[in-house]
Amino acid sequence: MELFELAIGSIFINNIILAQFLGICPFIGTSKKMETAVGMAMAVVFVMVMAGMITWSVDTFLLKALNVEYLRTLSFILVIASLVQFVEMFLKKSIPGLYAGLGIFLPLITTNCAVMGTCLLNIGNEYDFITALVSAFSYALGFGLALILFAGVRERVNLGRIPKPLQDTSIGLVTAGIIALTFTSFRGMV
Amino acid sequence: MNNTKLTVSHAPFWHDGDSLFQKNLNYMLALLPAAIFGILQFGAPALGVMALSLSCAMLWELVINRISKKPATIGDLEAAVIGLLFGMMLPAITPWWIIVVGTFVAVFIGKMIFGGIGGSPFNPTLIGMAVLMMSWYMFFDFDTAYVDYEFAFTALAPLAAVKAQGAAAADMFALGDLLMGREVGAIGATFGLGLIIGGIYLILRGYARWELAVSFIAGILVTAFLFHAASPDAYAGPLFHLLSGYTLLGAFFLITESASSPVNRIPMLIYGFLGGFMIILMRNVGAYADGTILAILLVNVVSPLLDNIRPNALGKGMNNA
Amino acid sequence: MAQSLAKEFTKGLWAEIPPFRLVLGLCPTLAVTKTVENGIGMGLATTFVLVFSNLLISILRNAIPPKVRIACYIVIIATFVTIVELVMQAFTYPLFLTLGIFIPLIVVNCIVLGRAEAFASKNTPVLAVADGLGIGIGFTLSLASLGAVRELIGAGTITIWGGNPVFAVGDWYHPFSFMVEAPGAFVALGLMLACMNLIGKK
Amino acid sequence: MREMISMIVVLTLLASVSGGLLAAVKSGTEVRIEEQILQFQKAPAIESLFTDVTNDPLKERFNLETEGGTLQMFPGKLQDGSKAVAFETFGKGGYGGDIGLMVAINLDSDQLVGARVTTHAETPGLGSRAKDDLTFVSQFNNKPVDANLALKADNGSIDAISGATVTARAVTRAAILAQELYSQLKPEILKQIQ
Amino acid sequence: MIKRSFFALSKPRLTYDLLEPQPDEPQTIPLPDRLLLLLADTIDSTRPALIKKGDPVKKGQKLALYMDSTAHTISPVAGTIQSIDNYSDDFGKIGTSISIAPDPKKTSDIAPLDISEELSFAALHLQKLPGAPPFDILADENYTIRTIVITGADTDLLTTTSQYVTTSHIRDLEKGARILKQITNVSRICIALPEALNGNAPIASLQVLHTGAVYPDTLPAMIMKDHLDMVLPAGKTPEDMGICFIRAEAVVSLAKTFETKALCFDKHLTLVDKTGNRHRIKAVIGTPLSSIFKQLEIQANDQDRIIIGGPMRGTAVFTTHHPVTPDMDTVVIQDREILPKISDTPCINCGKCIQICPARIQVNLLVRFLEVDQYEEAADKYDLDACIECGLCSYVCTSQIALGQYIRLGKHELRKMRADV
Repeated sequence: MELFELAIGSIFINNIILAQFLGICPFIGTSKKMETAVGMAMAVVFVMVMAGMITWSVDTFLLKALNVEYLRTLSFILVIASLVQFVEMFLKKSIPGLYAGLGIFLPLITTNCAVMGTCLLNIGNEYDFITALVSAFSYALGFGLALILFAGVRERVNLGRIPKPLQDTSIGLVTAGIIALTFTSFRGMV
Repeated sequence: MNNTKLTVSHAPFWHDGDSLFQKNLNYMLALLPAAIFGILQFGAPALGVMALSLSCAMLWELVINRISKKPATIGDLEAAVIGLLFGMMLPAITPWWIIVVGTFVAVFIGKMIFGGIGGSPFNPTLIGMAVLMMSWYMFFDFDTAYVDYEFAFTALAPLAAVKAQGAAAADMFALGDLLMGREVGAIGATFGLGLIIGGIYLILRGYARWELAVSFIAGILVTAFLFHAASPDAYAGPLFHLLSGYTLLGAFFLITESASSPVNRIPMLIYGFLGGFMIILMRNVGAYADGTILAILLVNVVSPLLDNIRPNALGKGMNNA
Repeated sequence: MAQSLAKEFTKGLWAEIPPFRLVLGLCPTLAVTKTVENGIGMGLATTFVLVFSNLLISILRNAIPPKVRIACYIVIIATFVTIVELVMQAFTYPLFLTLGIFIPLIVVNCIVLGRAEAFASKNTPVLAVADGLGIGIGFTLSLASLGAVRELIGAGTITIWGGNPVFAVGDWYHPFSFMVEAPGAFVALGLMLACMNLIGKK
Repeated sequence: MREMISMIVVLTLLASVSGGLLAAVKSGTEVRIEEQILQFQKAPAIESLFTDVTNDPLKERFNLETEGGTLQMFPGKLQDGSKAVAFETFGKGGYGGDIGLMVAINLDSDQLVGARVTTHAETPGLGSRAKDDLTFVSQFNNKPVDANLALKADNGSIDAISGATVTARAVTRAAILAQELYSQLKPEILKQIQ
Repeated sequence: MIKRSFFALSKPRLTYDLLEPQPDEPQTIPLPDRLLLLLADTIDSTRPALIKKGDPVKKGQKLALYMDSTAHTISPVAGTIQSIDNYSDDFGKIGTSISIAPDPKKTSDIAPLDISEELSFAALHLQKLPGAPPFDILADENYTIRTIVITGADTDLLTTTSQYVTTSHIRDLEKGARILKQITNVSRICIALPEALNGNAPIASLQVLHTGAVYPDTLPAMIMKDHLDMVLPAGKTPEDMGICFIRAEAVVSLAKTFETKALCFDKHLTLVDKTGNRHRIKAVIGTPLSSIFKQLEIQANDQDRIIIGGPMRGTAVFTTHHPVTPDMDTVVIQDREILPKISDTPCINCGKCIQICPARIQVNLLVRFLEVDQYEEAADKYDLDACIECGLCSYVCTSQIALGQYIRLGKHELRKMRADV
């Protein structure tokens, strides 16, 4: 039940983009077309869950064991960067179908602070492995949900007669702000 | 040979005579019963609030038109509808500056920066309301707003009472009283019967889609009934929810706003139901007493996705005989 | 030389000022601009990392094998980020607490890696430092100005340093607290971006 | 092959230099960081709990070893002469992570003096009310140590913060943990204070 | 014009006008002193022309600009060519108009013609008969026509030309259908007739498809869907699917031609004046509309609108001298006072177009793409090709957007883009 509450909280209430401001760059960058948004969302779910598991293990069995927690930032970013590389190579060789869909998004994920942020949050909260896994997965789902909803609205908005200075990123941010506003609906639900 | 200068344009050459002006005029007409009742109930301040709100909304739009060097668009009355609805959603005792700022947010952020009418994927009035409520929620507390009034009925805002004291508080309010506007609330949202009459008028005139209103009400009734059935002590009954707060205003005038709602029948039904469901969820589980405003804005966000559920066009995807 | 130095420095202050011109580094921009103070703190931390990582990468640019260059950059950047983290924890603890997770996340800020890859790896250390300093100060200015707008409207105060407002509008003002909430951050940045577009690129 | 070697050498060098540098910075700042945490996180909570103590709880602090690690104890001498102790526990499961709670307990009457939230990363406006709005934490005042400090929703005696149940629950978890620790450690605390 | 009804809960129904039980005889317009023929060919002064100003022409003579021209017209009278000019249609396509002065002295001057039941003959000489039989399509080897549908029901509102010709010439129609069968070797020939007209038109020899009374039931795509169990794929024409539509009047004039062994040129028309009165007239192909107006004492003023075809699918012409053409069934004159406004307001997503679109197109989204000139996306995602151009979306549009025009222009641009690739 607690895991369920954590999941609901992470997806809706503390949505990683709309409430925690993590992963804004890919959120703005890949939401102009629905297809890219869906691709990015899937890639993030995939990488975030794997990164969550691996960084948790690294932190627990390596950093904490050796008492070098101050190397956390350094080691996490290296783990995530190499994980993304590895996943890319693996998909290319083994599951070309999936690679065709996700391939172009994978390199973008290295600098997606949502992934790194989730890993740091998991460790900061001292979650156990299962909780960390659920947390990473639901943050990733929240990312995907926000991204896909935003892409749907943004496709529509961009077809309108937006005044020139507001076009593109500017109106995108305002739209995202209003979506963030609507997500406050979920406040207090768990 | 005489050369008559004829008008040349493209087919079709007929139009059913409908216009935005007509549509918005009818919206305002349909809002009148509830608005007039509000004035009668809450007195001159209510008239002042609505008048200021209506004129401010139109003025803001005119100012923005001027600044952006575009032709004035207030003639289509869209700004007037935004202003009127906005005024009707406020308590009768609202400081003037809230109305000035609120209509600005509604017209500027809610409408004009998206390219004016039809461009915004959200309901402009609700954006104004939601932003204001987030900033100045204390001014939207109906219990404190009417502290100087003497009413011949329970002078408590029904939804806030239920939120604070639990479902038992709902018994303080007779359903008939709620229907006839004998309750404390926003100027234009208390007179349930007037809103229903106005809403039915709009639906019959074809300016509001029955699919949206009906599914929204169904969403509220079904969800509230399920909660109530599961735990009658904890959750108020479905009719109480339907007749209190902004619900009826939402059902007929807010969720039916065309630019932010889907256009196909099945998505409309899902959309309305989802809106009703979210309202009850927010009231029964969430942090808010009413929730209508944010719930409708939330389904606005889902609307473009829902519009992907659509029938195949005639002959689509058939390339050979 | 002096001219190009000045050019590299000043471009970050206007022509390529992040995040308005280069739409990068949006996460910290949105997250930490509730007050001017937070904006300045975040900006200075980022500037520190930018300058030193640019310097070191520029010095080592010929020693780093191209194939592992990104990994090397990341190691260098992460090192400086951790130093900032520790130093802030030791000396400006309240600020460290409010900036929270966004201090370690400087490591994934696209601005830092972007400058390393696009500029520092191709230019002399002096130019690289000028570039880092310019972009960093530009970033700080942006965050501070966004922070000023949000704080002034949303709270009615201006807090430059140390947690105490240097300016307060007064009691008659009802803070428009939408601006300091999460949705307001997006809207404020979007509208400021539009203003910058309106003013033009020059 | 040469390239390969240079790649490995450069990366290893870089990583070890970085590691060494960080270790040096870490050891250089360690003491100061601890002081800062004390000053900014714990001091305000202790001061607001022990408003009228006759001693300096921060200076007289001592450490106790527990199963979960070292626990800092802040002893206080109350006006009425009774002794009290404050220490910080962490409640799991807030939105933004664990919530730190400074709990002060009167050693003579075995009653809670009070509790204050020290650290949190909760949503501003809702979860943060646990810290800023004292009505919630003041429910702990003068509760016996063996009282059920869970939320009413969890069959306890504490009212939740409306709209921030998760935060409230994390706070109660911290309080319950403090009760447990206190009952384990009371003899040792008394020994230390003597 | 049909206005919105007060109660508009469901979508509006536009019903076709039904032929009155005892229709008037058509009023014959006398031969004017100048006829105008339109030719889909452009004047090219570098090439040797076959015809020039001052040339005498015979009745029934085939006129083409150049030796290798495929486009031709047929002179309905004997006379002299007065002028050859450019004209442009509503998409800016350039054509040629030939003006002929009839010579009363040479009325018997008829071009020799060996009427035969060969398809090649029909394609060469019978395409300009009143009703414009599409023999070019029937003769085209790229199409395999399996079914011919004679349209006895009018495809647009206000007009009753096809219904009148059908009911008043039933024997000719049946005879024409037999000839058509022989010429084309197509075994299945049906006739589409409004169901309500059933009693007036007893046709024994043909399969009758009873069309509905609500617009756009008689459009080819709808007839195919409702009666031939065949959905017209988006972007295809009925001919692609082996179905050829032919006007009833074309079949009647075919019969007359074979009976009299001479081409006929009298075109039936329905003319709707500004007050909405219907005039049934008969005029020689090439007669300028101005002559008809003069005869009927109708005044066309500046800024009025003259529509060839019906109010939903017709085209507005820019001159009162536009001639009667073989495929012209209807002329509508709209007073400038009642012209509907077109506005530049964006779509407000009200969904009325979606409700009424017979092709189930998401017009609200389609128009957003068309407004920003994204024609390919419009076709790929929002079914630009599937539009049957009935015009109903524009008719109901609350924002008064010229949706029909956007869509036609979009299709036109898309065709150009696809042709370029």
